[in-house]
Amino acid sequence: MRRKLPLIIAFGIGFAMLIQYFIPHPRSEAFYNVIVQQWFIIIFAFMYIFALRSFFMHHITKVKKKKEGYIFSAVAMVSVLFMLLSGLITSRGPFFDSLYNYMIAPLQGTMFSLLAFFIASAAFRAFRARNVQATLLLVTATVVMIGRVPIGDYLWKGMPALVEWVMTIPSMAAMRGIRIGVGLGAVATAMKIILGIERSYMGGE
Amino acid sequence: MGFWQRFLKLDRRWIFLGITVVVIIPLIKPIGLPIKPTKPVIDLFTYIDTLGPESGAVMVVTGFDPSTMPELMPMEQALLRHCLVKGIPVISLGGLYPAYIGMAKMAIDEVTEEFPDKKSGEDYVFLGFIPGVSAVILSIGIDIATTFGNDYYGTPIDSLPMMSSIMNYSDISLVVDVSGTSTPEYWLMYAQERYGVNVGVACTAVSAPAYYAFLQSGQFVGMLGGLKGAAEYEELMTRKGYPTGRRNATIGMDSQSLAHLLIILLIILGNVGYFIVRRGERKQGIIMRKR
Amino acid sequence: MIFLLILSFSISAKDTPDDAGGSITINAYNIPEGTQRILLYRLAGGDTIYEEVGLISIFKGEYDDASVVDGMEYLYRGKAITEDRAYVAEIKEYISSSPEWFNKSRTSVLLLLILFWVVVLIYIQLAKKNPEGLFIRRLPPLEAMDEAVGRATEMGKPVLYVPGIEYITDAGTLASITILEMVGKKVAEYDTRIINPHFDPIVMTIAQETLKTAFSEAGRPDAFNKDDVFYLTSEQFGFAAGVDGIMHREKPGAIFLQGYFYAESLILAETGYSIGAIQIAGTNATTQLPFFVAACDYVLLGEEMFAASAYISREPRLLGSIKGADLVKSALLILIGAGVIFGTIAFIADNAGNPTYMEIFNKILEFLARAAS
Amino acid sequence: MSISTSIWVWIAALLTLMVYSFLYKDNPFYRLAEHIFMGLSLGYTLTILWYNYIIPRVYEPLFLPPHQWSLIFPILLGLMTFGIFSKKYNWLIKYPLAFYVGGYAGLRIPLLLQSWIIRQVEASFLTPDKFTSVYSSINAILIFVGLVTTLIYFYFSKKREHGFGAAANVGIIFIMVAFGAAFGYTVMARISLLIGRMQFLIQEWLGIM
Repeated sequence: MRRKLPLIIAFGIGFAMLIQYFIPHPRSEAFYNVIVQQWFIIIFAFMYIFALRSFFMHHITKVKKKKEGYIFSAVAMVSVLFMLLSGLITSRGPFFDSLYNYMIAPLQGTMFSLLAFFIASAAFRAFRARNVQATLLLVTATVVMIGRVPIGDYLWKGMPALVEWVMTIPSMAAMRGIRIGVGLGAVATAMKIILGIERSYMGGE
Repeated sequence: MGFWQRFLKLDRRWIFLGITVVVIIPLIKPIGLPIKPTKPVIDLFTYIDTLGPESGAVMVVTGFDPSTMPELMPMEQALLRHCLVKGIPVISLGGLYPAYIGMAKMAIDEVTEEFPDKKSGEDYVFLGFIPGVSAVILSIGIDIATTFGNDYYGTPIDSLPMMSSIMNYSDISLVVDVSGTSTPEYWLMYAQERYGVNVGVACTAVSAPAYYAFLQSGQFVGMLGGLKGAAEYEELMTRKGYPTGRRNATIGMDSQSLAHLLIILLIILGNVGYFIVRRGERKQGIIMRKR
Repeated sequence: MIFLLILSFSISAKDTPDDAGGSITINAYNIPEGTQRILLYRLAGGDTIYEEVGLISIFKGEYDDASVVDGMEYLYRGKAITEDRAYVAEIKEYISSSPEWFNKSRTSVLLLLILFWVVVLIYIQLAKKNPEGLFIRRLPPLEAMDEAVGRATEMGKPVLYVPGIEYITDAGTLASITILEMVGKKVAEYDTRIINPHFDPIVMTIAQETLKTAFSEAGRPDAFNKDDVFYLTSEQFGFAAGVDGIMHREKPGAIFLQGYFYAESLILAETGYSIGAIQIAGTNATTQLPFFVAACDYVLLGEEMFAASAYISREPRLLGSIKGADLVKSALLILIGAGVIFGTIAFIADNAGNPTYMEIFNKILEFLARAAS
Repeated sequence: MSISTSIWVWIAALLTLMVYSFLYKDNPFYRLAEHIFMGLSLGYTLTILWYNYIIPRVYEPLFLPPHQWSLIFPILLGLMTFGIFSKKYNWLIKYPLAFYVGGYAGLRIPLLLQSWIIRQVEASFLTPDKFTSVYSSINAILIFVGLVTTLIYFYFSKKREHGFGAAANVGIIFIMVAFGAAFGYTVMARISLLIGRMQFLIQEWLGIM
């Protein structure tokens, strides 16, 4: 019985949320709001206790055992408390905003900007005409790159139009096909959860 | 042959150095390469250009944070300048998520500095953030005043002269979502399909391919894609003699052009080297193992 | 004498369809030339004076009166005001609003849902009867899993498994959990270490349970080290920075990037390449597929991830659901194909002056499009 | 040449350089920036969780009048997650997981069907307006062929022989063109991120331009 009950819950709540979509009645709206805005969020919030536990356990063991690089674990833990306390004490006041604008935002922006370097090195390394598929990848990418910058217009007046065509016709058709496929796969997975066929999310046994 | 083999094994840090140099030089000494606007940008520009003080408001929605600011801030400012110079009543919505309000404020403050005669509440209205995402989009369709209550500065909306003739989407002729995320699809689903309001999108270059489908099916009135879209809009504004501020997007375009050329050059040289090395190996009978 | 039928300004009222009640939709027809505003008045049953309700939009000629009470009866009067005079229109019978129990505009979604459900269930039953009959095409990335973990073991290096940065509610993350279970079993057999950093606490908790079961099923429950499945942070680039650091310090021989990724996909894949690891990626994030295809050795494209569990376990019910999804794909292909043929016939007929087919065709399109609102 | 005097700008600039040092090789400066970033972002997430979720959705409705006692049930379900701490009761966590994952599965199915499948199929219908000119007709047919062959490429349960195999090979051509196009199209976005950071360093920090 212990194994069956969670599956019945998954089927019950899953089916209810499924048919709710088709019922505009206020009671169905109310049911949706209660579940999404209360039940889901409370479970989500509880799970963060595990995030904290794993985060601190992971770094505390590193510090306690003086493992290589334990100072950085200490820095990570201090940073969490520093940000959290400054957020709670000043209830997200100007100091908290400065921490975000002048520490998190630049770190975020800089990590993101690493992609400018990595996209260049990936292009240099991966775009080799090994076979037909790789050649197609390489030729299309290069054509689109040339068409995207003003210099492309000098090589050939029709370059931007060609890029438009590549983006709106063949590329859009394939992306649409891939999206339909992914959509079907995602629906099949969701169905398997509700039917209890897909159970690995409950630890697999 | 030795050169090409070493070239194919080029340490990627040389590429990183190349990219850095190519991006920094134009920033210090702009080159000013010409720009040719494309159809999605012209469509959006022309649509706004046909509007006027009487033809319903334009709502500019901020949907980006510091990480996508370089591409999207120039777009939002160009759109705001276009509306203010044409006298089109513009509503700047501070975004559907809390993270965007800072960007919205920066955009409107910098642009309104260039238009000292334009007053908040008469020529433009700045609405702050309220939670609810799709619920917000839906309730704008019913009544803006009851949805937001006050504008960003705390003044009640129904006391703002501009808003007396603007109640909901039926009085808005265009919503432009300047977004680095998938919110434009919400505006299509909840605003355009539910209330029939025209929607334009200004997005990062990476989300533009996905929105071509909506552009092609006519759901979007027009689209600005990436920094090139912003530079094209700035170009169209200059051609019409409208003010364009520092034209950040155009300056960025010089760095973009050089960076793209460098990458294209690397790809071409990479393939030249690949063929030379492979022909050499085939002569000596060594098969290049595919790693 | 040509009788000039002047279509007079009129309005109609109806209970707003497919809604939660409390709303009546008013439509205005033949709006006179030069109308500046159309005022709408409402008379509640039993009252005597009309009260002003709002302005009917001139652009769309429609207004949703959302301030009505279900079951109450109302009369409406519209007044279109032009430069010189006002036109008045009224509705005769009383109208009241009520919530609906079924949203008719979403029938097409319901039909596709029922088709999908029935087909998948049928094939699952069929699969149980003769499991051998079900074929699944080769998926190179899954076959390379063995080679990847083997190579890592040879070099005495750990295996790194990154499950993407979406919540457990995303289909890609769920598929990643099933792939993690398979990789876990391989790692247990080869007695190698697996490092599993996480973005979301729920996915992390599930991964710990999944790997524990995988290790015990492979007969080595003691080899599983719970500390190797840990939480990093819930910020996209903080997570990428952390994983990049792990890559450089732990130097994994094989890296799995399976799940829903955003822009940080290439940061992980390029750093993974720079330390010389075999990389097997898989994502349902269509925008990130180009970067994985360019930077990784093997890639599961979109829905190929969902077929992974069926491919390895060969479990009849999973094979059945894959076959079911394929069949729905064929149904969609036939639908699109029929749509093309019927569309062209309607187009030719329309040109030849017989618009009936074209009307039916537009009705079908409208039926599909309505589901979106 | 007015170098910035704001301590905050200096902190941001130093953090930026520490992350960029990773491009040369992994080093203690990058590692420091990495761990600061992970810590701060977790602290930020927890603050948002506290102010946007726990206070408005749990604490206030429960402890402030009018008390919404019905919140006890989701909280009980949430408490069951603590079962994981004990060996004997670790199966308890299956209930909140089943509720959360099952609920979202049901919620996502119709949305997936609508926006990922029906909307895409509906847009692929060849409406007459697509046949206005020879150019648009060829394009309409190309889109149709691309869509059909891509779907065929993703068929799992059919051997790729003769006709079917040929269609799949055409499909992979469309797919590779789509990937190449998306890759090329995105280069600009990534470069502009670097331009943004360089502008910050050159203009705001060093004040050169």
